[in-house]
Parts: sequence; C-alpha cells; structure tokens
Amino acid sequence: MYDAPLDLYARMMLIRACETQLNDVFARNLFPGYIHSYLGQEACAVGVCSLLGDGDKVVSTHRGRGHYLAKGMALRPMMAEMFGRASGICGGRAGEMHAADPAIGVLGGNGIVGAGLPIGAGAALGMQLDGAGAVAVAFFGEGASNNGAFAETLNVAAAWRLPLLLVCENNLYAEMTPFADTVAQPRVAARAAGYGLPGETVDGNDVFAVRDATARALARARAGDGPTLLELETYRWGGHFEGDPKKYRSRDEEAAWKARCPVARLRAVLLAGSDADAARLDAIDAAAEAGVAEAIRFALDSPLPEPERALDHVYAA
Amino acid sequence: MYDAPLDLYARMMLIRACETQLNDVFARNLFPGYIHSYLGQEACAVGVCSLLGDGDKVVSTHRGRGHYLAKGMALRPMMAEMFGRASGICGGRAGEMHAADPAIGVLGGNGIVGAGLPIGAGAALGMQLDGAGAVAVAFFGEGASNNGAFAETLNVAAAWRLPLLLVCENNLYAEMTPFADTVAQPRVAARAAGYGLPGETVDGNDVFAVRDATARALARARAGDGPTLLELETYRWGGHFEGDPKKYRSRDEEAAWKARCPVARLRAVLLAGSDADAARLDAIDAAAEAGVAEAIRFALDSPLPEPERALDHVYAA
Amino acid sequence: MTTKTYCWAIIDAIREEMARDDRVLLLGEDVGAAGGAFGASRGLFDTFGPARVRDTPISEEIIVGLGVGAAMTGRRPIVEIMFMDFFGLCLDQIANQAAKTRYLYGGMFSMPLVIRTSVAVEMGIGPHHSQSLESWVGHVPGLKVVMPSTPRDAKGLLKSAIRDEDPVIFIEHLALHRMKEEIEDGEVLIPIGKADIKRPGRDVTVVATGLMVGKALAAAEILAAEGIEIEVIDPRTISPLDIDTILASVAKTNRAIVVTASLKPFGFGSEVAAQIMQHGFFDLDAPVVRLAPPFTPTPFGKGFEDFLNPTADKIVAAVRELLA
Amino acid sequence: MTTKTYCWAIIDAIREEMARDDRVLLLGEDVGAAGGAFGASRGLFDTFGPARVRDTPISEEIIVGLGVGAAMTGRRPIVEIMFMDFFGLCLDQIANQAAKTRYLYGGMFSMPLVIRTSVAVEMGIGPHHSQSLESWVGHVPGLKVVMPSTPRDAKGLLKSAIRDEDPVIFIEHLALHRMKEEIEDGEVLIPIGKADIKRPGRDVTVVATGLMVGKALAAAEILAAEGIEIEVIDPRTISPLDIDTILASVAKTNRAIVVTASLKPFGFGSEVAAQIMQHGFFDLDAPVVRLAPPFTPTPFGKGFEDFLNPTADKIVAAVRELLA
Ligand SMILES: Cc1ncc(C[n+]2csc(CCOP(=O)(O)OP(=O)(O)O)c2C)c(N)n1
Ligand SMILES: Cc1ncc(C[n+]2csc(CCOP(=O)(O)OP(=O)(O)O)c2C)c(N)n1
Ligand SMILES: [Mg+2]
Ligand SMILES: [Mg+2]
Repeated sequence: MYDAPLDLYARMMLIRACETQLNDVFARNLFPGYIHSYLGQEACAVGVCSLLGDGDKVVSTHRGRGHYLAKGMALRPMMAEMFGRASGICGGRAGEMHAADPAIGVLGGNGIVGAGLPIGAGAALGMQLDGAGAVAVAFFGEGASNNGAFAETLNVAAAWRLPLLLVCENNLYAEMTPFADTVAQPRVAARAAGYGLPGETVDGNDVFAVRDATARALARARAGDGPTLLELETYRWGGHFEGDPKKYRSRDEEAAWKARCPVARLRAVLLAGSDADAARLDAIDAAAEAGVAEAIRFALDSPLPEPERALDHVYAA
Repeated sequence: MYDAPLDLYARMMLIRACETQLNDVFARNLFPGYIHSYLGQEACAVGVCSLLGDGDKVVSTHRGRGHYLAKGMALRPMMAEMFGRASGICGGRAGEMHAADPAIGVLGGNGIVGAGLPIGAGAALGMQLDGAGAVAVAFFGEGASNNGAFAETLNVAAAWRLPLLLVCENNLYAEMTPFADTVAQPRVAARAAGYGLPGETVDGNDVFAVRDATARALARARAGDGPTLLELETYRWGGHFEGDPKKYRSRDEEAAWKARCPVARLRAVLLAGSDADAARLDAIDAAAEAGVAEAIRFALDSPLPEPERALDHVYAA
Repeated sequence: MTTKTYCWAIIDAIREEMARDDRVLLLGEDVGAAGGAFGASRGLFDTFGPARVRDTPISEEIIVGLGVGAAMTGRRPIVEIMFMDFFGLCLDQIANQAAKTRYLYGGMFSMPLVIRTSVAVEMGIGPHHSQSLESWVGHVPGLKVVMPSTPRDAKGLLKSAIRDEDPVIFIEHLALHRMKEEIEDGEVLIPIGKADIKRPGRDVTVVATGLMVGKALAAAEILAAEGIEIEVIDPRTISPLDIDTILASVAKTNRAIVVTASLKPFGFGSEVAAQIMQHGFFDLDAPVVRLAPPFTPTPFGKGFEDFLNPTADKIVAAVRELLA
Repeated sequence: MTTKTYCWAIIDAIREEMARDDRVLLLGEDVGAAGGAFGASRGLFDTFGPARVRDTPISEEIIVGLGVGAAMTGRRPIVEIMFMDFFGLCLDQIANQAAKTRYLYGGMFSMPLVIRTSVAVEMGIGPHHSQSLESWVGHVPGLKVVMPSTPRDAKGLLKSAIRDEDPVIFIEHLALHRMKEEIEDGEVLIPIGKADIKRPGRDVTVVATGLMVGKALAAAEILAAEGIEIEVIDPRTISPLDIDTILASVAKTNRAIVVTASLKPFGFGSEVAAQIMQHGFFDLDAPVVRLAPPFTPTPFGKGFEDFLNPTADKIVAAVRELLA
C-alpha cells in the first residue's frame, strides 16, 4: 500500500525503467526468450496495486512485470527470475511469464490466457473464508475476456459475492489481432451486467482514475458486496513481444497513445501541483534507472540454475 | 415447417404423448437407462422448429426428444433409438441423449452440457458460407448458460454475424440445483447485450409467443444480421431424470407451472377460436397416443443391435 | 467394524476430514443441499453449512480453478467433476495449473487439492458417460491419481488424498457405489502410492484397476477350481505407480495380465507392460497381456458394454491362454 | 524440386488444398491478416479472403467447436490451436465431439476436420509452451494423430489430413519451422498411418517422433563411425500406429529404443514398448528402451530443456548400452 503521489510516480518509473532497459537488453541479444513488455500500461498496475496490502492476492498474466513490481516484489530476485537465473525469486525456473511471491500475495503469472481468472476467484474464495477483509485481484487482457474462463469467473464471483477485482487491461490488441475484430461489442465492462456485477471503464493511463475506481471496487469487496469488473483503457507500446513488427497497426495510432503516456501525465500533474519540482522527479527517475540497471547486472552476473534442479518440486518432499 | 395451429397442436401432443408414455414404460422398468423428460416444455421445441426448414440445422441437448420430434424426425426410428434398438435411427448406439438425423438437419443431442453451443456456431458458419439463407439453432438449458462455451459462442456468433439462434429453455433447474442459486443475475437473455447481440425473454409455454420471437430472430439471421439469444421461460415437469425425487422444489411450484400447461393453453386457444372443436382435437390426441404407443411397441419388439456393431464407424470405412 | 457401501465410505471420509480440519471444503455441481448427483455428499451441507459445502454452476473450468486458487491461499479444497468424461473441459486447470504450481514456483506453494470424479463404465449411459481417462492425468507430472476398488480403499485413500500436499485425482467407480464392505471404526488411512495384493497366487500376476478388480477376483475363484492360482494386484494408485509390488509378483509368476477399463493405446496396460519390460524383462516367460475394451467409443446400452469391457470370463480365458 | 522450410511447406499444403477444394477453411488466432503467430499461414488471407481464412477470438473451445459444426455441415475446416499446451481448454470438443460424432450416429456424419497445433519442445518458453501431448489424443478412438518431422512430410501429411474424412490432429514442431528440404513440385501426398524408415540399419531399431527424428539421425552418424548401424523409424502417424514397420525392423535388429519428447508414463514410448512386447516379444534380445524427458514439467530456459530432453548424445549412449 502506498498513497503518496511521489510513491506512485516512483513505482511507475521503476516499471518504465525496467521495461525500457529490458528492451535494450533484448536488442543486444542478452535476453533468453520472449519479452512481453508492459511499457505504456504502468498506471494500471500501480493504480490498482498501490491500494493493496500484503494480505491481498494478485493473479497476473503473461505480461506480469508491472504487477509484480507494483505489488512490491523485490527488484533483484524479480529481475533474475526474468533471466532464468538461480538467484531468481523462483530459482529461475518460472521465467518471464511466471514469477510469484507468496509473501506479498503474488500468486503468479500465467502462460495460458484467461487461466488466472478462475484461480483469482479461488483466491477470493480463500479470502472470503478467511473473513479478514482481504481481496484477490485478477489481472487479464481484453483478449482473455473472450475466453470461457472469463464468463465462468464473472458468474461465480457475482453469485458468491467473492471479494474479487477483475481488472481488464484493455490495450486493444491480443497478439496481432485487434480486439475490435473479434467482438461485436468492444466494451469489456459492459459484459458485467449480464452476470450481475458492476462494471466500470476508466482511463487506464491516468493513475488517479485507476485508483479511484479501484478504491470503490475494494470498498465493495471488503464490505462483502462482491466483485467488480474494471476495464482500464490503455495501450501496449511495444509489440505482443519484442521483435513483433506490429504490422497490424499504424505508427500514427502508436504516436497518439504515446502522447497519452501515463508516466508523463503523472509527472505533469506533480509538477503542476506543489508536491515536487523537476529535480526531485529527476532524482526518482535516476534512482529507478540505476536500480534497474543494477538489477539487470545482478541477473546477468548470476549463474543459471543447475539443470538438475529441474527434478525438484514435482511433488512435495 | 408447419404453420397451421392444428399442426402445432398435433406436434405438441405428439411430444406430450411420447413423454407421458415413456414415463409409464420407465415405471414398468422397461426402459434401458435414464429418461430426461421433455414434459412441460413442448411449446419451446414446436414454437421454434415449426418455422425451420429441412435445410436449417438444429443442435440439441441431453433433453432432446422434443427437438427431434418438432424438427420432424420419424417417430419409430426415433423411439427405437431411445431404447437402443437396432432399428433406431442411429442403429441403437446413440441412445436416449443423442439421436441425430442429417436428412432433416438434426445434428444430434449431447451428453456434455453446453458442448452443443460451439457446434451450433460451427453449423451456422456452414450455413453462412453456403449463402442459401439457412440457419442453425442451438438449444440449451439455462444451466448451460453458466458454462464458458456459452459465452464463447455468443461472442463469436455476434462478431461474425452468424445465422444462429441461441435458444435457452430456462426451466429453472439444472439437475437438483435451482438456477437462481448459481447466478447473481438470473435473466439469461440479459447476457446477450454484453456480447453485442439481441436477447429476448418470452413465455416458453405459449407456442405463439415462441413463434413470434423465433420469426423475428430468423428474419434477422436470414437477412445476414446475425444471431439472437432467445430465453424461453418454461418448466421441467419431471425430475432431472425420471426417478429423481425432486426434493429441491415444492409441489406447489409444480402445480402452478402445470396450470400453465403449454398444450392445454394451445387447446384452449384453439377451442376459443373457430379452428377446431373438441372432437377434432380429441382425435389428434388419440392419434398421437396411438402413434406413440405403436412406436414404443415397435421399439420394444425390435432386436438389440448386435454387440459387434460396436466395432463399426470408429473411422471412415 | 461397520458395513459400509462405497458411497457411504466416501461420505464418511469427507465428513471425518471436514470435521478434523476446517480448511477442508467441498465444491461441485449438486454437492450441497441435494447431497450429490450420486448421493456421495449426503448430510455434509447440513453439517458443515453453505460456506464449506458449495453448489457450483455447471462451469467445470472454474470448479477446478476455484480449488487451485483456494489451495494457494491456505484451504484444502475437494472439488467434484461429476463425470471423468468432462475432464476435457477442465484439463487446463488440472494439468497446467494445479499440477505445475508447486514446481513452477520452486516449491513456494503447496497444492492440497482433491479432484473427485466418477467413471461410469458398464452403466450403459453412452459415450459421454463411460470413459476411464486415467491416462490423461497419469501422463501429467505433479498429479497423483487414485482409483479405489472397494469401500475401505475408497475411504482410506480419500482421507489420505485430502491430507496430501499435492493434487490428487480421485476416481470413483459408479458401478461400485453400492458395493459393501466391513470397515473398522477408527481412523482408516491408506497410503497413496502403495499397491494392494487383493489375492495372493503363484501362477499369473493379474494387475486390475477399479471396477476390474472385482472381475479379476471372480476370475480367480473360477481358476482356483482348476488349480490355477492367480495373484490379483490392485495398484490403487495409478500415479505414482507402485511398480515394485508388481515386479515382485512377476518375479514369482513370470506372467502378467493387466485388466483395465481404460483403452489400450496409451492406456494403463501399456504403461504397466512397458515398466514390467523395463525392469522385469528377464523374469517374463511370455509377453504381458493387456486386457481392455477395443479401441472404440462406448455406445449406449449395457449390451454393447458387456461386449466391449473385460469380464471375469474374458480374464479366465486370457489366463488359460497365457498358461497354455 | 524446390527447397522449402517446414513452415512454408505447411503454407503450401494449405494453399494447394484451399485452391483445390473451396470447402476448405482455416480458422484460428492470428491466422488471418497477421499470417499466423508463427507465420504458418502467410498469404492465405490475401488469397482466399476473410470468409475462408478467419481470425478467431482467444476461445479455444469454440475454435474446435466451429470446426466440428462446420464439418458436420459440409465444410472441411482446418482449425489452429496455437500451442498443444492449450489442449486442456478444448479437449472436450476434440475427444467427445469431433472424435465420436461419426461413431455415435452410426456413420451418418463425416468429420473432415484438421486440428493443427504446435509443440515448442526445446524452445525454452517454459511449462505452458513445451508439452508434447500426443498421448492425450492418441488415447482417443476416432482421432488420427500425425507428427511430421521434415518439410516434405509436413506438406504431404497435411494435404492427406485435409482430404481425410476423419478428424486429424496435426502436430507441428516449432523448433523445426526453419528446417529446409527439397520438395518435388507436383502433388505431394503422404499417407496417414504409414511409418517411414528414415535411415536403414541392422543393429538397433530407433523409433523417434517429431523433433527427435533429427536427433536420432545425428546419433546414427556418430554411431556409424563406430560401425554401429541403427535403423531410424519415424512413425509419422502416432495413431493409428504402423506397428508392422516397427516389428519388421525389430525382427531384424532384436533391439529397440523409442525416443520421444513426450513423457514416459502413458507416453508414446510405453505404447510402442507394449506393442513390440505383444507382437514381437520373442524377437527381443533386451527390453525396449524408452528415452524421454524425466517426469517433470518443463521449466523456463534452454539450459533446463537441454538437460531434460533426449539429445543425439543420449541416444548414442543408450544405443551403446543396449549393445553392451
Ligand atoms: C489459452 C491461450 N490461447 C492463446 C495463447 C497465445 N497468446 C498469448 S498472449 C495472447 C494475447 C493475449 O491478449 P490479451 O489478453 O489482450 O493480453 P495482452 O497480451 O494484450 O496483454 C495470446 C493469444 C495463450 N497463451 N493461451
Ligand atoms: C459439462 C457437463 N457438466 C455436468 C453435466 C451433468 N448434467 C447433465 S444435465 C445437467 C443439468 C443441465 O441443466 P440445464 O442446462 O438447465 O438443462 P436441463 O436439464 O434443465 O434441460 C447436468 C449438470 C454434464 N452432462 N455435462
Ligand atoms: Mg490485449
Ligand atoms: Mg434447466
């Protein structure tokens, strides 16, 4: 949980720096595998997770680094996990799509689109039974909202009044296919009514708007009034993964969305308000960049896991 | 396709007689396995199917006899199939949950709740590509509307403007569980809007209301304007299967619904109008009863399939 | 000792474990007030209430997913998929989620999840209610797969499954639901991963699973009258398989038959045959015989099923042939 | 002759069949304008248009269901499930619907449906993008299962699959996508159900599937230098299996190894071992060896995968041991 605007900014910058530098690493051929970049969606993760405590659970996706960092996963072990290093939070075996950290309630990413939604409902059931007012948050993309798992989750969560936030980051594309081409009704939040839960669409690039909507949803969930579907309108700056030539969309569209940069917007608000001057923000930026650079070095310097570790943890010891 | 009110009546009576006599057969321990009775839902099948031609396709459920008969499946081979006899339309191997007849567009029942919906969409895709104005109809229960397959089907059908009628027979129960206990929003038709197709709820025990709604949906589908979700409010007079003690509902509720008997209502309308007198309707009733009795005798007299037939048709010859 | 049916043994196991540990939950279609589609949760809703015994919608994927998420947050859920034939709707949650969570995250999560399901082989209900699909889950690392063949085994294995830290697929045989057995009144716990010699013998090793165990025992009676003593081994757990007990038997008998309701290709018989070959090849006087239904779906009707499925007579014939 | 990659061979096969028969359709995620997530449908959308080449939502169950319904109404759909790891989301439509429709209705329907999918073994993408799950579908009667290991095989088998009246699971190996081979310019049709001897030999029969075929051939080179000649058999079709070709080889070599990316329990190796035992027991001088990854999920990273998966060296070692 963090409320101070500068903390929000710092967290968004951390994600921004992480995603930017990882792209560089990828361009230099130092990254093992795919990068599913979170660049451009920083306000979503931070807006939502800044209001969560360690007891609250988050279920993430294949595009999870924003969620991990926003929820408070330590930078170095997170980064090392992305590189599949032994010093990674999961020993380097989970990798780019899958980090988790039970200590802070991160229940993991997922390589199966939509599969996190039922698990999120299960975690919310756990929270409901605990009775301590904690919630579960399931992040997912708009593409996942076309999967059956989404509908089953909306229905059960609503029927059982589970303390669940269903957070759809609508970044307009699922891989190379525009969401609009796969639906007749492109407003994800509008699917909520049919299942009897509130649905709300907000500007996912405005961290304060995301926070306000999250706060309302959290209040409902913590009061026992059940789930909310939040649709955060945002944009994936990069391709589906790095290296994707993005033929399916125009450079103009990309520029228009970059003009709505969530980090720049928050910076402008902060500068306009009295909270901070440019130097203070620049210092935050520099700290984020330095921290990320250091974490990447840490990751690159860490050994790969011993291959024999692949034989561990198939079953409980 | 049949329009004359007396034809509608005859078809509903045929289903009524079929279901009633099968229950007797079951009570006398002459039926092999479960009976999923269609008693009480006759207006749904007849209302919809009376407007379909042989080129239109129907995908049915585990509770399919009403659909088969309404769509025009010949009584004797249909009945023999229910009893698993060699003279059954599928050689007695498909059985109570599964008959099909490609000649009249019946693509089969299903033992998997909800699985017919994607198949119905596929058939509608076939019809769309044929371009001859034919449609597909997928029948399903309200219980199936909680399955992911339902949502995926609504979405694809709407996105592709498939000539598909999604016909939900909402009989209030899925096995022993009231639908209302498994949802926060019990109006199935209200789920359509979220996927961008029209949804309509009608009295499923009023064959004319069902026909009117079907006619509207068919016009849309045949004109290339895409799918419609129809929710037909009805009631399953029997248990989930025969022998189910129905502890989950009151005898009062059953009586109230029986008072809304779809067959009796049509009969009253016909008697009030000028179309027919009681003698004419009684003759129809008697013909239906006699035909069904004869078909059951035919079935019972037919040999079981040779067990070796189980080895046929695994692959194309 | 009390005589219990297989069905009541299951209810007892759940009731005892729910009473013992309030983290245990039961979720599934009709499991609540209705007491289960097959009566296998009668009374539990009344005893433990709607928070811990929950009717779900017909949403197989989320039924398992609820179990996964609840297990990851400290509960010990039992979820029910009414028929194993429906696994095609939820195998992602079973095989990609439940099975891999502990592994993926380096042991940071446990997955104490039981997935109860039913196999309706021999009930004549047709192709969507008749499949014995233990191969699908036996092929997945991280899962344990259990198939009890008697009431006592059902009780003891289910209690062990509920206490297990790994996901267990618990396969009930509907055709056994009314089978009766005396069960001791105290705690009954049967270890997962341990085969049971249901009848000792010296001439042929007959490995049989679930519903086939009874048939093998019936065959043993017939054969005993001829002086042939088969050893009937019930693996009880399909995965991880107790191959040692099977190998020890084969070392003695030098001949083996595996009797299953699961189909041959990629089936339990193939797996056992391959493992006996791997570890006990030089003990074998003849190839391991797989007795299983032919490779077809199951049509509607008991007549077809009697033809397709192994029977005591078919086992007797196979044993005689193997000894000929 | 033209040199083609595995990926372009697949595109060619689809293009030729779509041109030949306008009932053929292609449905799947990103298959349209984007030309496929892996580029395996490039150009088809432009040639055949949006009616016959359709991008679907991320809805695996209906992707297959659309194929089933379209096949039942006279089309010949090719549907794509991007990774085989996602089969848990659509196995009901595959195994209960597509596979059983002809059977159930006594032959009144055909099911000319091809389900294309990819296996990403050795790509290092982790547990949800690495599984070779041919066992799941090989266990299901009514399905055919094909795993091409070269561009020409891919083309010829895919064209046969599209013309087949039964549902065919067509498994592409992502790690082979860039493999090149000369392919004749005319019609290439390779029969489903027929194994291919990729390299004749006399000492040991090595049955290898998909990606493992190349490794077996590499092992053969190494062994040939030592005077050991292995016979490399590529079954090409997993189900129905051409066991005769394998048995004829074993009759000659008396020793067999099965190399797979599929895991051992209930895997292809077990099935082949069981069948060799059943039909060729007395030809065997030693037990059939199953060479497969250990029974674990696949962690992220190539390092783990190289450790887990069979390699040419491991095959060489297994052959030497078998001959020792
Ligand atoms: C069940 C499943 N289908 C397909 C894929 C392949 N895939 C990976 S990410 C992705 C797009 C997801 O789109 P969306 O949900 O909008 O998330 P985004 O990538 O935009 O964050 C697809 C199709 C998958 N991983 N899982
Ligand atoms: C996927 C699946 N889940 C559960 C079942 C067991 N089952 C058979 S019918 C039924 C109830 C279906 O309810 P509904 O869709 O309302 O149809 P109705 O029986 O009322 O006609 C259930 C749960 C099944 N056959 N398939
Ligand atoms: Mg997206
Ligand atoms: Mg119902």
